[in-house]
Amino acid sequence: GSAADSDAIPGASGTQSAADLKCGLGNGNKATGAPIKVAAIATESGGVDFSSSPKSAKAYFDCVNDNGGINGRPIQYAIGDDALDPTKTAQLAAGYAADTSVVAMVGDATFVGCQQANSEYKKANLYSITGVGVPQACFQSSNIAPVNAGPRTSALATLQYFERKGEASKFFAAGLKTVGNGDWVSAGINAYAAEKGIELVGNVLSDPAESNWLPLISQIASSKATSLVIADPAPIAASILQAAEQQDAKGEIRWACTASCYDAQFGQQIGSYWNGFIANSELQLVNAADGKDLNQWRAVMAKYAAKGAPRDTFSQAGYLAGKIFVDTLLKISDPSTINRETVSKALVGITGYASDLLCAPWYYGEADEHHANHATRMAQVKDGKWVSLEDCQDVDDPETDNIKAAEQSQGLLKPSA
Amino acid sequence: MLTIHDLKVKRGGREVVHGVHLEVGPGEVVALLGANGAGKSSVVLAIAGLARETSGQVAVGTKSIRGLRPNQVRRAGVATMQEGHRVLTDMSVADNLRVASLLLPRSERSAAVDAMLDLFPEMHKFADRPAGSLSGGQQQMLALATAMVARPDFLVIDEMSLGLAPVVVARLVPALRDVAARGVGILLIEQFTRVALELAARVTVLAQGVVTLQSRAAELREHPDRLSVAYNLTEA
Amino acid sequence: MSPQSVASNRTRGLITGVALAVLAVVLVPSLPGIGAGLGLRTLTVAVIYSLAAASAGVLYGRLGLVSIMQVGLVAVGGWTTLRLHYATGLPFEVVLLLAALVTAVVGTVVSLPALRLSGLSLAITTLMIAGALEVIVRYTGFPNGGPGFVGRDATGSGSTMPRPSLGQDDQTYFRYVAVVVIVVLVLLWWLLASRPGRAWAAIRQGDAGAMASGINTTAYRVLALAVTSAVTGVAGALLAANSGVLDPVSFKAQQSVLLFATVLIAGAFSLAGAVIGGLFFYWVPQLLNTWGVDGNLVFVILGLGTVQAITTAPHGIAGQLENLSSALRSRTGRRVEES
Amino acid sequence: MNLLPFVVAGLVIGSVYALSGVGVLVLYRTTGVLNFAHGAIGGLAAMLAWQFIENGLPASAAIALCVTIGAAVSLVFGVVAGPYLGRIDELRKAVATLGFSLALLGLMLYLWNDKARRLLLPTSLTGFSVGNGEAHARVNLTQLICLTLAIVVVTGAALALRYTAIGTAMRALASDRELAAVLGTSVRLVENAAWAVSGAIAGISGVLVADQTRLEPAFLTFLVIPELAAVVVGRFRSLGMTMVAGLVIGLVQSLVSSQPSITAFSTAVPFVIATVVILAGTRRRTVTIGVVRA
Amino acid sequence: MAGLTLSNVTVRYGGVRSLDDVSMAFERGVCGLIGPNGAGKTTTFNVLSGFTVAATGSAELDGMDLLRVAPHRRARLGLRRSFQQEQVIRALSAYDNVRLVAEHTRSALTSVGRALDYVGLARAERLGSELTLLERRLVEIARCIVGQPRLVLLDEPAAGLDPTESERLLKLITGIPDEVGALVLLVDHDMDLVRAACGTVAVLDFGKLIAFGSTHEVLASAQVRRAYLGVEDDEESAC
Ligand SMILES: Nc1ncnc2c1ncn2[C@@H]1O[C@H](COP(=O)(O)OP(=O)(O)OP(=O)(O)O)[C@@H](O)[C@H]1O
Ligand SMILES: Nc1ncnc2c1ncn2[C@@H]1O[C@H](COP(=O)(O)OP(=O)(O)OP(=O)(O)O)[C@@H](O)[C@H]1O
Ligand SMILES: [Mg+2]
Ligand SMILES: [Mg+2]
Repeated sequence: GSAADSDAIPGASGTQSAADLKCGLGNGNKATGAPIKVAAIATESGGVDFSSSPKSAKAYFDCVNDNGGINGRPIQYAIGDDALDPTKTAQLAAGYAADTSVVAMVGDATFVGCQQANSEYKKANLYSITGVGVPQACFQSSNIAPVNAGPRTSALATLQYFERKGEASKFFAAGLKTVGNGDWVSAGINAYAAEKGIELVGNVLSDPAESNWLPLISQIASSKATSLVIADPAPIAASILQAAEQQDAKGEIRWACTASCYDAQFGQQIGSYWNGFIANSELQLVNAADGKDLNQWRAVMAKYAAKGAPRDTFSQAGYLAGKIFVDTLLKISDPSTINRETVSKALVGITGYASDLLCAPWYYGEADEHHANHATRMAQVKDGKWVSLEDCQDVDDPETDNIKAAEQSQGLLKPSA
Repeated sequence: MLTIHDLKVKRGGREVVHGVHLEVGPGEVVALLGANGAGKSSVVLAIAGLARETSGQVAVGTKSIRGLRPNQVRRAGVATMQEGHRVLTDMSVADNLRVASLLLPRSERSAAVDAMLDLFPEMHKFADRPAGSLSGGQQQMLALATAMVARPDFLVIDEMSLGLAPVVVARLVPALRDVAARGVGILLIEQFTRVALELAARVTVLAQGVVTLQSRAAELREHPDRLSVAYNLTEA
Repeated sequence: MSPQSVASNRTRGLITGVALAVLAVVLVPSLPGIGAGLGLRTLTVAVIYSLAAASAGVLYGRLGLVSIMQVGLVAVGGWTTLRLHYATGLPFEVVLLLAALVTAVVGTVVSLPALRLSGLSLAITTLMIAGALEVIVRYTGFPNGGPGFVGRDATGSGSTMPRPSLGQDDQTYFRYVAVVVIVVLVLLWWLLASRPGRAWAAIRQGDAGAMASGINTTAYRVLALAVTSAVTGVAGALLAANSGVLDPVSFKAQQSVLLFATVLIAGAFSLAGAVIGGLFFYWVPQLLNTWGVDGNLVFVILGLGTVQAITTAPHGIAGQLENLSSALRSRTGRRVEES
Repeated sequence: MNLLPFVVAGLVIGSVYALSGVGVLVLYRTTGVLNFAHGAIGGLAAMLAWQFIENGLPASAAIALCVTIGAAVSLVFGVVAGPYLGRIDELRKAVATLGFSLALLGLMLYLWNDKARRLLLPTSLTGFSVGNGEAHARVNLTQLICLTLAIVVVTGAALALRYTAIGTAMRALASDRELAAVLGTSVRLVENAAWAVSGAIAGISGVLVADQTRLEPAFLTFLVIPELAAVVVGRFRSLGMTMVAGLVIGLVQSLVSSQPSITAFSTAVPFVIATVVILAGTRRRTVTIGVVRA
Repeated sequence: MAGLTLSNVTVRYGGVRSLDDVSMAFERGVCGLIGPNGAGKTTTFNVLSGFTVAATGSAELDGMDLLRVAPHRRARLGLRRSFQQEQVIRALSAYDNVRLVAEHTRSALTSVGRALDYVGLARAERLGSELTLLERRLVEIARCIVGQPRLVLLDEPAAGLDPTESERLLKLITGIPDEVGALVLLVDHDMDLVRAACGTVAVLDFGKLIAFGSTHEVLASAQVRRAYLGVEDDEESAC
């Protein structure tokens, strides 16, 4: 539950209006067959709220169910809240895994517990098209494939943006000391900087409970950095910026943040002092002009989602996960054969799934790690709103080298027949 | 006139006082006697507004005070000294008296406090010490003083001489007589019957929650045996 | 009734409790709906947490000590378990005992200073410790087979600790957990019913009386902290084995507060209350969640429940159940007499 | 390294600890309730202040409103739970407020998602520099307000408790609620006053600290830990010591965090200071022989 | 040397001397310790039982130096006390209240039953919270005599009891030396009780020992009568 998600994104201004929404089969008939059970695990309570991903997936599934479903069978969607507790993630995962009528996990968005969940999925031959994955384990699991890019890719994308602009001669990275997350991001920055000979004047991890940002700010100020990325959750990033503003410590540095800051109210919250502040975006900018999936997402949200539901990147991710899933299932010609086994086979077989929300086609594939989304966009705050700064760029991460090799050798980026 | 009519008190769900009648007139000392557990303290708690399950009547003049909160009872003119020398342990002796004096108009407070320190001279040198560090008997004196400081119309004293040295009791007897002489009605519960009979004009004896004897003190001084009979009477 | 019959009465309570528990252990995993997946997994963790609840309950109900760091101590137990497992490869049962020992030492040492002041300082201090433990595990992470003292492999390809050989799948692991919990609770019961339990009751009422009775109050307080910490450590070990990995975010200070709250709602004065407390801490939120109650509102409900319990029902749900059962017993007893 | 900014920041956060500590202490000494929900009430006030400013209220009005709300929330809890709390021991009173803080935290998390938010008071944008050259720091108006407010409130509270009638009554209540009532103190009135005053202090502390640090419910709720540490150091009675302790804790925390090698342990500072004081201060103990009450 | 000896004991609270260089010795039987309020009687008990630390002085019980021993160990050496505010443990049964002392002083469990029989407490399985004041006082006495006590300190055991109950208590107290062989030190303001129970009494006033000797003589001394009883010589019959 959340109040105050201000700033609704311009409605269905594009080619599709809510009236002639064509989700899935797009035939306008209510699906009445035997339901297909699908589930998602999301962190909704406990201080972090990622639920906009499964909520938009739900909106999309509702739309699909109004349009013929999966060849006549409706999708029955369950969302479990793990309350930011990995033990609960594991429980929910075990629960869905044990219920063999659940054919797949779609639109999950959990801050924790990917490792625990994956081991349950693996035992039960269950696969997840995750909307939003955050920690390392979400990208290094056999049965979990996120559609987003993750914090490490996002931070590297920002660094590489500055590199391209010639502003990364002295780079500073700030993150949180969280196991399997902050340390993973910072290791990525280290590895890339070492590879490219970029001078890293700071790579600092602070305590998540920190209240005093002065040490960080004075470190930044004395580092003579040319550019900087903050890889923290938005509320913390905002408080760091506020402290810097109070010290008037912006200086000549180019300040940026990973995709975690890319939320609608961020720009307006940090105020005019930070005009020009930069952030990475893992999917298409939410207020970008046009795009087929972008427009459909807006229309689905307008018609099927709650009024106050956030229209943010996570929401796009959930929608996209749902759409990938539906499009894949529709290819199974006999709906009565849809069960966990056939669905798992179909999901793993996804290759070359293209969408204007993404920069490059998405795929699943049988592997011990899944990191299909490694090309992102950059945005900038202008008068409190995010505007596009740079379009799609592939992100170079030493860790994804073998992934990219596999993409080439196995033809994962081309749509399968 | 402090009137108690058909007072019943429940404690811990059990009725321990079964309809007591009592009257204390202005300037009168009434002793409430009885064996252990007879229900004397329960009557006191009921008067003071500290017992929650009560029925019957408790009134000052025509104003009923039953069911009022303790501070309202005190404001109605009835001051109580509970048993077990209760004082505000972590406040100084002077502050104990000051708290009790807050009911008086601002200008009269310090004089009233001083008057009490004069009545119990041994408290003078403890004035700034925390009341909790006093000896048991010293606390008892302080408790009595705090009950009296704001000049109540009626004074209810539970176990007056508990823990007090005989020398202090000997001094208290005339002091309380003085207080009564100034028009304060006193309901006195006292373990030493000798002291009680010396002070009181009338005596009420409780046994197992019922009144078993109402008598003039003078008669009992002459026939002490009636008292012990009343102590052991049961309703049977 | 002679003192002997009092004792035998208490024993009867224990036997009933254990019998009920054993029955539950046998039946629960085979119940439809609960018997597999989410329900059973949730129940397993709830039963594990009933040990932490019992610790907090014993400290509060029997000694009047408020310890708001039990979830932090669960983390200590879990951390130790994982570390020892990767370092030694000893059987789980041995690791569990060692983890209990380590947790006992940690729990005692950190809260010892506060024992010198009023009960409130212990409450505050343990809350601070819960905060500190949260920071520490967040820094170190939980061991996953990596190198060094911290034992963490940062590249993320960490392994998981296998479950004990006696409890491999969910059903058998539930039974395994339940048996361990029953054994520990019976040991606790035995402790409470014997000499230490009486000494603790004396201490709860006041140091003066206890010391005059010849009780070394410091030693018995330390014993209480050590025993309850060890019990909490066992919970940590069982939790670590449950999923093989642990994550720092499960062990926030606010979880310790929540656990303490549920202990009070359930009833701190009996071990039955501990079991109910575990269920409240872990099972009820899940249940409310499946009924569509927002997870954050569960905090509100449990928080207000604590206020209500503490102000109007100090013996908690367990106390109310006890009253009910004794009322029933006296009724049936009377009927027997009549006939 | 220029430590001056850390000294300033430490004194500022320390003065909020001190201010809050005094708020906790006033309530504790009056009602015997050690309010673990003090931080949560402050958090609620701060979140509401943000919401009101978002909705277009001027900052000053929003703050005034929120301080009132802080007082009101605290008062409502006092009025509803107070009569029950009066009958139970101190430990259980404190634990009840723990439940209240959980409820408030849950409510805040429910009402406000985890999006970026900041509470920037207009006074934070006017400031001046102190020191010169290498050793200088910016000080803004909010920070000055924090310090001044702490000093004024502590002094005011100390004087009021010592010399005014209501202050004396408050102390009497803290000592023995029932006896105070028997002596004629209007328990409800005095207690409610204490709840309201301490709630107002919580409200203003919450707003100030959110401006100076972070605007997040859980963070603000758990600020009660260093605040209580200050109260422990003040031995649950001394306003002056509590104030000094608050400032010292804030200062040491800030200085510790300025040193990269130990910065990780800055959150443990309140715990360490409180523990050291406990250990240092209890050499000689006398056993108090308590009165047993049912 | 048998019995209890205090030598030059001084206790200070801040500036107050609650006990001022007190020396006295008690050998056997029931001995009284009396004095006006605040004279230092409870303080004496507290020093002996270890709740208060004496600034100077020593105390020996049957030749053992008491004051160096930790408070809880003194119970093991045979020192027992009751309190001005009785401290019966509400959560334990009367039986367990007594048993607690027995097991922490290494006494035989059988002595628990004997102690309860001695004080005549029926239905010992009742919880401390269910007992009446008299019964709680009886439990306190039972706790004092269980095992092998050498010294029993009783602080105003009859306070709040009515005459018949005091009578009963008196019999119990005077019987203790014969029953368990302990020395009993009794503090009470009920002079009838003290007179009936004690062979010797010590009188404290403002922390100083002002009289010591056989009860009859001490209570007859003019100084004691003035300082404590508050009577001038010709009023004796009134007391
Ligand atoms: N809190 C309580 N709960 C239940 N019963 C109680 C409670 N307090 C006292 N009683 C019972 O109430 C009855 C009357 O007690 P009360 O204290 O009024 O007697 P009393 O005449 O004042 O005796 P004493 O001389 O001991 O002071 C007794 O039987 C006692 O056991
Ligand atoms: N903890 C303390 N701090 C300061 N002074 C104390 C403390 N305990 C006792 N005193 C003082 O020591 C003196 C002796 O007290 P004690 O309790 O021994 O008196 P007592 O002889 O037992 O009197 P009573 O007959 O009234 O119980 C008193 O003046 C008392 O105020
Ligand atoms: Mg009484
Ligand atoms: Mg005494």
